[in-house]
Amino acid sequence: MADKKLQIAIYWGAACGGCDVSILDTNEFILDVDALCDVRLWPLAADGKYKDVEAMADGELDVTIMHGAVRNSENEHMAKLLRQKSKIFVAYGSCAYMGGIPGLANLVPREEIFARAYLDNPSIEPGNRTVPLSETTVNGHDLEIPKFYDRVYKLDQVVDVDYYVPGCPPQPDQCKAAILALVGALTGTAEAPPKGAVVGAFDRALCDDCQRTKTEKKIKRFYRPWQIMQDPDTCLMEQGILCAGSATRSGCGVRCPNSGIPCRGCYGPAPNVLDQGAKLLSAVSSIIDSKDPQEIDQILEGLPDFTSFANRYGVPASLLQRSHRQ
Amino acid sequence: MTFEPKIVGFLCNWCSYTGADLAGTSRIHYAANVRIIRVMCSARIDPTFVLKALHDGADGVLICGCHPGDCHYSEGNYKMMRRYPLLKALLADYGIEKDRVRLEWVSASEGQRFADIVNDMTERVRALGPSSIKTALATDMAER
Amino acid sequence: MRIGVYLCQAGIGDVDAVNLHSIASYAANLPSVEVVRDLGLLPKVEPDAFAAEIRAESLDRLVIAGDTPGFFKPAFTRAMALAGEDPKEVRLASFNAFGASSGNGTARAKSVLACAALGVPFPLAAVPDTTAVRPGTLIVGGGISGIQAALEIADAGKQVHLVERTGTIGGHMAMFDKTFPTLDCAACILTPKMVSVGQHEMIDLMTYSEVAHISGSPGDYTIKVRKKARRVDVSACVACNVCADVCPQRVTSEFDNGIAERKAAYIPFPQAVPNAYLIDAESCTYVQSDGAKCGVCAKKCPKECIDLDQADEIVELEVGNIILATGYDVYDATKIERYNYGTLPNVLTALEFERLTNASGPTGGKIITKTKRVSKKRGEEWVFDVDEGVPPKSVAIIHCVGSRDANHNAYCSRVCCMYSLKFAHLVTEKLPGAKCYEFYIDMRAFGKGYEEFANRIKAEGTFVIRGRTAKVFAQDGQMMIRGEDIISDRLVDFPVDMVLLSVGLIPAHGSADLATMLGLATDDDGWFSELDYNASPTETERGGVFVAGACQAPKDIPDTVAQAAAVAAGVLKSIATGRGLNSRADLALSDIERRATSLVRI
Amino acid sequence: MAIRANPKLIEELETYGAQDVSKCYHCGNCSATCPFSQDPYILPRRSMRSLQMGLERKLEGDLEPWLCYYCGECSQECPRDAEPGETMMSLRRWLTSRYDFTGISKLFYRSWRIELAAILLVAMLTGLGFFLFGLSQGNIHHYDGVNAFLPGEKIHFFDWGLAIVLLVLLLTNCARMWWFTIGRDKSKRVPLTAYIKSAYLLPMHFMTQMRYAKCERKRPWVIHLILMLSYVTMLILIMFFVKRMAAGPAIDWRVHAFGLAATVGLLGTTIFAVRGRIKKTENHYKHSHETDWMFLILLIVVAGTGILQFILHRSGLDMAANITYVVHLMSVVPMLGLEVPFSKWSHLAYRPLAMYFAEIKAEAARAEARASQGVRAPQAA
Amino acid sequence: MEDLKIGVYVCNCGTNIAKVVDCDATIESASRLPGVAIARPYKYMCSNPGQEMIVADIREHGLNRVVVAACSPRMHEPTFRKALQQAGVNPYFLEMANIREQCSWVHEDGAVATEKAKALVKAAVLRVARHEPLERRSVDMCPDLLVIGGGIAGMTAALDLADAGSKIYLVERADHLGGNLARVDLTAPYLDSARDMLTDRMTRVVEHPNISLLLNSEVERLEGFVGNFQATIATKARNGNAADQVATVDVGSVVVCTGYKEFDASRITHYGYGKLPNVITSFEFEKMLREGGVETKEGKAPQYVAIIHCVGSRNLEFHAYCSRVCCMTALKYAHEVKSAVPGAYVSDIYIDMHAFGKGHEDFYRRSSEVKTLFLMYAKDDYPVIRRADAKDDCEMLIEVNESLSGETIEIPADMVILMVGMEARDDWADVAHLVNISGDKDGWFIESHPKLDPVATTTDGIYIAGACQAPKDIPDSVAQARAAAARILGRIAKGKLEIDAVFAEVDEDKCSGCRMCNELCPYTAIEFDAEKKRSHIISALCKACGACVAACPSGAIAARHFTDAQIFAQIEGVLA
Repeated sequence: MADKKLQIAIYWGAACGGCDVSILDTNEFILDVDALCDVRLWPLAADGKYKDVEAMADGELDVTIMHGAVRNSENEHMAKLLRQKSKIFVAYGSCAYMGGIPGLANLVPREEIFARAYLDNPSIEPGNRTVPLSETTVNGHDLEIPKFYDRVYKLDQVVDVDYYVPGCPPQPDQCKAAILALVGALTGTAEAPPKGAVVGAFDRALCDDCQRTKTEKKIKRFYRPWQIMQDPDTCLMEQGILCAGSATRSGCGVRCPNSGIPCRGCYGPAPNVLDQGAKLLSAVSSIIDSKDPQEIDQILEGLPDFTSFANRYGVPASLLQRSHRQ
Repeated sequence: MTFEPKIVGFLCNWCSYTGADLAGTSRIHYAANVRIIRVMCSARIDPTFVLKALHDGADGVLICGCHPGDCHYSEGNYKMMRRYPLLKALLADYGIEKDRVRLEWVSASEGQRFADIVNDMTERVRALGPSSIKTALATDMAER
Repeated sequence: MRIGVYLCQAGIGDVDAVNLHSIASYAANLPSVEVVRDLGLLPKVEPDAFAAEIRAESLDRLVIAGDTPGFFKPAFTRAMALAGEDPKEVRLASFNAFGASSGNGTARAKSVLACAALGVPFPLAAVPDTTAVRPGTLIVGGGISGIQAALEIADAGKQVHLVERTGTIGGHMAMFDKTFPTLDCAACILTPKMVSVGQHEMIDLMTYSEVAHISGSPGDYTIKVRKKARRVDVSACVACNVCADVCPQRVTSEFDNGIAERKAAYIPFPQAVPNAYLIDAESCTYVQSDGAKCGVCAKKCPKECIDLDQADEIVELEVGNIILATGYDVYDATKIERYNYGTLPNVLTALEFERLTNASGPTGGKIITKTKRVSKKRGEEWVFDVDEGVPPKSVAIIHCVGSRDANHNAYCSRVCCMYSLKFAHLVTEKLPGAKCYEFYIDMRAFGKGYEEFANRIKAEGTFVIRGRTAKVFAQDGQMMIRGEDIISDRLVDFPVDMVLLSVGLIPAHGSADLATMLGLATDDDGWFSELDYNASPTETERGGVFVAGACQAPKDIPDTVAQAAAVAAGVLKSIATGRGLNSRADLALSDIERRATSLVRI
Repeated sequence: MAIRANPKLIEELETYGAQDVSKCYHCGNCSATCPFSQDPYILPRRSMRSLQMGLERKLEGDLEPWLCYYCGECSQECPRDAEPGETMMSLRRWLTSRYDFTGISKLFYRSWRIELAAILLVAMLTGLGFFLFGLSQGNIHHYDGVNAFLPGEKIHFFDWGLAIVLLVLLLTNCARMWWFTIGRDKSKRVPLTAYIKSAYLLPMHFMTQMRYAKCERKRPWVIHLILMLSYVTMLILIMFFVKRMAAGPAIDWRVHAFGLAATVGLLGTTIFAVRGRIKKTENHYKHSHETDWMFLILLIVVAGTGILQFILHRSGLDMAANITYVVHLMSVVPMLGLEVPFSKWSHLAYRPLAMYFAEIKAEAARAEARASQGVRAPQAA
Repeated sequence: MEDLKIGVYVCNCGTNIAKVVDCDATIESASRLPGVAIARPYKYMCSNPGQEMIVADIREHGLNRVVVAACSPRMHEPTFRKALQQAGVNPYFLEMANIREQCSWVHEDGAVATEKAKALVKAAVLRVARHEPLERRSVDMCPDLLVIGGGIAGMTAALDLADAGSKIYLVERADHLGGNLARVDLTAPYLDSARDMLTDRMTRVVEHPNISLLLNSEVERLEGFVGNFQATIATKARNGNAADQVATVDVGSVVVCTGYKEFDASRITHYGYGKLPNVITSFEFEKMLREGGVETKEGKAPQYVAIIHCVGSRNLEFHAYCSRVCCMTALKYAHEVKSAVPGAYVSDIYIDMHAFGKGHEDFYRRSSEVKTLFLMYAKDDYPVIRRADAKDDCEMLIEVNESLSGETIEIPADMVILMVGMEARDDWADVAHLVNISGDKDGWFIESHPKLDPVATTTDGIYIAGACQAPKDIPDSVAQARAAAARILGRIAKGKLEIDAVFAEVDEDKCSGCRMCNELCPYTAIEFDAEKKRSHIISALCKACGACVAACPSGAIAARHFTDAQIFAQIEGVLA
């Protein structure tokens, strides 16, 4: 092993912070990481300033793990900056990988989000019409806050990404595996995964690991999980509960379906699938058990929010990426 | 100059593609805006194709299959029939005008019907104007 | 064993085909035959009286012989039971069931009787020898039946020669819009099959050709086919329509059943197979003027593939088996004066309506009434004009036109009820406000899904009236229809805008010639006779000659397809083994007697 | 309440000439073809149906058979050769026998032998009577017309006597017809006014047979009308002018012009009918019941001998005229005495009556409809 | 992979294309596309010189992909594929652009049509670049046959194939052959002897060296796929002590001829079947006919016999369908009653008289002529049978709302024959499951296509014949059985079973075993391997519709020749 510790940075974009927690959730392993690495930036764990990063030489960082999507100019700026400073740039977690939950906002225009957040929200003080502006003058001082973009981007729509670790958040085991793979590659002890690879996940869909019994599928009615008494041993889809497992990469350990919650697809599409939502749509609608258009419509009423379900973690990664409402 | 929409047509081999051929052999003239891609059955049409076409700059997508009950493969067209309403809902959620994507049943003897559908669709899409998807996505990337 | 032979006639078969006297004396000389009596035509057989005779003569087997003797069997069976004998020992010797109606009728009748007396089923005893079979097969007729049979055989890798009289294969089915009861589109089903036939390397497709002469024996037939001068090179033609564009001669289109026109240079319909044009000599100016006039199509043809001077050609084929799939024509509705077909413009036959409602037909599938057009050249005529024609507000459909009628054809045409219901569906579907009436006698919805279809049509709002329309007439310029609504117990007399005649089916013209060429029997109505109604519905008395589809009797598409495929079994079996059966017609009485005797132990 | 079917009735009707009714499969062609078919009288299929099922009582009460004139369109168009026209004819025969309370009619229709024997018997008796009277009182060599065998007033007495007997028989039969068709059905009340209002129909139909004229082909009507008018003319001449008819040798053209015309009419039409029945020229001539032949032959003989004795007398061949006259009467008496009340001839009364009754029933129905407002009278569709 | 060398050929089709589409411009644009080595026009590509041009170019320039822009591929795709093959290039390296039927013939404006033609050609070029070499394959076709059911249909199918040399396993549950037909005396409408017909067939079956007749036997299990089935057949032991015999045989095809069972007349209470002694079913009457015992239970000759049609058929309560044979059988009984009991009166109570076949109408007419009284009732308005009163000259009275007269009629009867309809056998679902086919709502087996293919099923290699598909009379059953035989013969004749090169495949490395696709295949070509937890497509059964491909949520199924990549390329092409 080389004497020099690996230089790493962990940073976040539009994120909830769960990904950071998932890294911490590796428990003692974090100590091994610490032993191996110098954590040069990790806002969650240590102080760090923009200028510190700016001061780094290009490629000074061995790895940057960035989670969170790109929602505003700060996210973009930092993504670009860290990319420049890093040898390997990892998109960590569903937001970075596909846009994630923040990406759902792509289905509505920015104006609507602002209106909802700052104007029409019931918790807003009556009469308060304050909307943040990226540039404003207060008491003669020009103030600037990051610019809120029209839409959310997944990380690789902004910068070049070397590897992806999916999950919302990535499972600690997978996190560990991904870090080990990177370390292996950097230290020359293991072969580097090809650029663009999804590490910390498997190639098959979730059903492969799901222990529920699967038979041939025909759906007469869709249910919300709370609408029926679930059979714990039968495929949720067969019970009429929309589950994205069949269209989602495995790697999460089937945690949701195991606890009676349908998969929502945070691990992203299976390899070679262009659009996770479209694929799920195709599969789910194909197995509807009816040949009558009216009955089909009636059955589909059981899926009132299909779009946001099927693209929950990946609107920016879908083919259409965002709403195109004029 | 009037706007000439680009429409991608996905046609099943047995009924609709044959119907389109019949329009040809019958010399029925219609708008040149639909470019046809042949698939064996409308059941082969993955919603991804439709999104891909829109993503790649299509102003509209036309899907044609055998009439219900007529499918060469017994029930393929029913699969399309089931996907369509959900696809329409998804497109609506993405803010795509509903006239941009259309499913029609065209039999092998309905050359005229095929031509009528193409003309009608062309007119409707023309009225909607060019699809902004491709340019919008390009703009998204260029200037944030 | 003591056998009594009783001759009874039901009067169904050809009574003069057999010499009953000679048969009676033959029967008397059969072993164990003790009593022979000729009971004559439609005898009244009293079981009690007969039981006495059976007892008196100590008979333990009865043979009832004659044309369709089954009509009398229950009386004899009862008599046997009353006499305390085994009722199973009543044997039938049905002359006409086993081909005793033509030629050597008497000898055949004797052999049938001999088998019955011996207690051996005739078909088991009357098995001809086998003979070597050539691998090729001739199929006459390129409708769905011929197409299906051709594909079945060719897909097995065997050579087929498909001879079709018109310029394209497809037959009647190609004219249809939808098919009952699933309402799937006929073209969607048929055109792929047609294309397969056209492209199949094992099918030698001869359209615009007719069988001119047949000679040879089972397994080794020599066929002369007249390839009528098409005047267009099929292999070169790219169906560009230039010839038709320039052709000055217009005639009515056979394919559109006269409701539209075509040129003398034409293609029957756009999806024709082969997809090539032809020149109709009858209407071609060049041909009719012996080359003095016109000829413009040949000059303009970009592929130069028109030879207006082409002559008919005779092609000789050698085949092992022949499949007749000549189909049907429809009954000439002008023969039924009270429906005024031909005088009232909007009285249409079924096939005309098929073309009218067909999406690829002259009106693009719009159901409209005819419009009067006056021109100097042709005077007044009624035509379908898409621009001016108006949709009918009411349509009446009359069943059994020319069928089930002693004055026309006594038989049921089997398909009309269902296609009429289909018409009703098309009318109500395409013209939502229009009223539709069906006048029927019995609603023969017998097939899979048919009854359900009939129920659906009623539910869709068609008025289904039991009672055949008596007449269609014009009153003050309005077409009227009169009939009895039997179930509602009243007469109906009301105006309609369109009347559809569900014309029955008749054997295709020229099928009688084929029957003569092959020495094949037809029934009284002209349909080809099968070997055995129940047991061998696709074979004939002639070895190596099969019948498929409607040429044997009216049939709907599923039954036709099944039968056409069934024919292929007979053909493929003989090709697979290289041996086929000789003609049963040629079996001698002594052969059958000998074989029957050897089978007695059964 | 269910009506009991009687599968045996159809066999009974066979003897009346309905041979083919079982073939009918009820396509309704005949009813719609029939020019007389009109709600509520749908001819002839309903009668065919009642007959097939043996609904005796219903058939008895039906007027339909009398509303049919046997133009034969129905039979011609019948797809099953069930001969609806002939069935209606047979039903008329059957009804005639039903109306007749004596049962003689039934005997005649069911056995031509009995009818023939009866005719011959009456003829012989007539002949014998005249012969006996003639032997005692007359002179065969001298033709004295009505007085040759009986005194004129006596023969008139005989005439009228016969006429009264006939009338009584015919009237009782008509009354039975009324009972079957109207009277028996207690559910329908027929107001007296209806009878009076429609009474004009009786003579009108009797004289003009205008209904027959509705048939598409007019010839049968013309023939029938000529026959009927000739017959009536002759009847009037005989009943009221018999003396002037018989007198001679001069020809009293005022009377004889009618007589000759009527004779030509009778002979012409009957010969036409015989020829027609032999050659089956008309639809209604295709099937001939024995009674049809007997009727025709009698009529021809009557007319033939009538004119013959006229010619013989005028030619001075008195003896021959006398013999012919006897033969004439030998045929006239059975014709009037047997045919009119018991056989085909009776339709001269039943047909106009049927039309009269039909109208009465329609009137009654209309009245009932008026009484119970809101319910509409039956109307043609 | 070798470099792409695409040849693009634009057909002028005389002037058919060239008149509207600017072929030179199309060529010019095509020649600039990636991978295009040659782009040429020709007057008639389909002509021999046209094809030879392609062959020569392939040989000379080493082309490895060809695009022909001409007429519809439905016309000439096979022609050009042959040309490629001739030149030694995989025939699937061809793509056609339809610039005639879908371009020059339907557009008038040359400029617009040319633009479209360019796009179509570009799509074809991009697509062909992603083509893969495909080979037709074949699997062995076992010539032997399993026939399930020894009725007339089963025997007919067996005999035809046995004559052609195949080994036949004819499995019959009962201890004798003949099925329902063995219970029939005479056949309608020619009143031929059913027994003679059966004796003929049975003798042939029993004596045929190629037919192995397994009576008292049932098929327990069927595994494999077309051409290669293994059937396990259990034969019941003759005597109680011996063990049942179980044998496994290899067969290439299966013909299911399990026939029908009769409707249970006691389900319709109006008829009093089972309560009134002289109300009998058609099959009970057949037995009387066979035994010469046409008499009432009291041993008297019935004077009045009534026949009621559509018992269990054509009604809402039981079966909506028509049983197809009962009308003719009823008419036959009318004749037979008159023969067995001269002087008897026969009433025939029907809904519609289905006398549709050859000779049927004539037979119906004859029944009328012998004075059968036909009474019509309306669907679902059942006649009601009751005991007659003592004063009546009959045993029973049937009340019918008679439609042809509009009257309610009472018909005398001493014997009533109920024309019981046909029903699917009770165990149809088991049989369907056994051979992997499906039944409709009434339990009749579903054919592959009612018109295209009424004998095959959606499971390749499994055929249906006779009344198990739907009620059928004898000639139609025989025809269908022979049709099945023909199809099998055709395949045997070729020895091998050719599999189209175009079919769908599951990439087992991607399949998660979610089983979304399993139910989608109408041809049951998708198998699920429970051990591996992977779905698998039997290519011999796949008809390449692509339904499963589109539906696979993890993109694990690929459609050969219609891959996502190929279609994506086409989309990009047409939108260029």
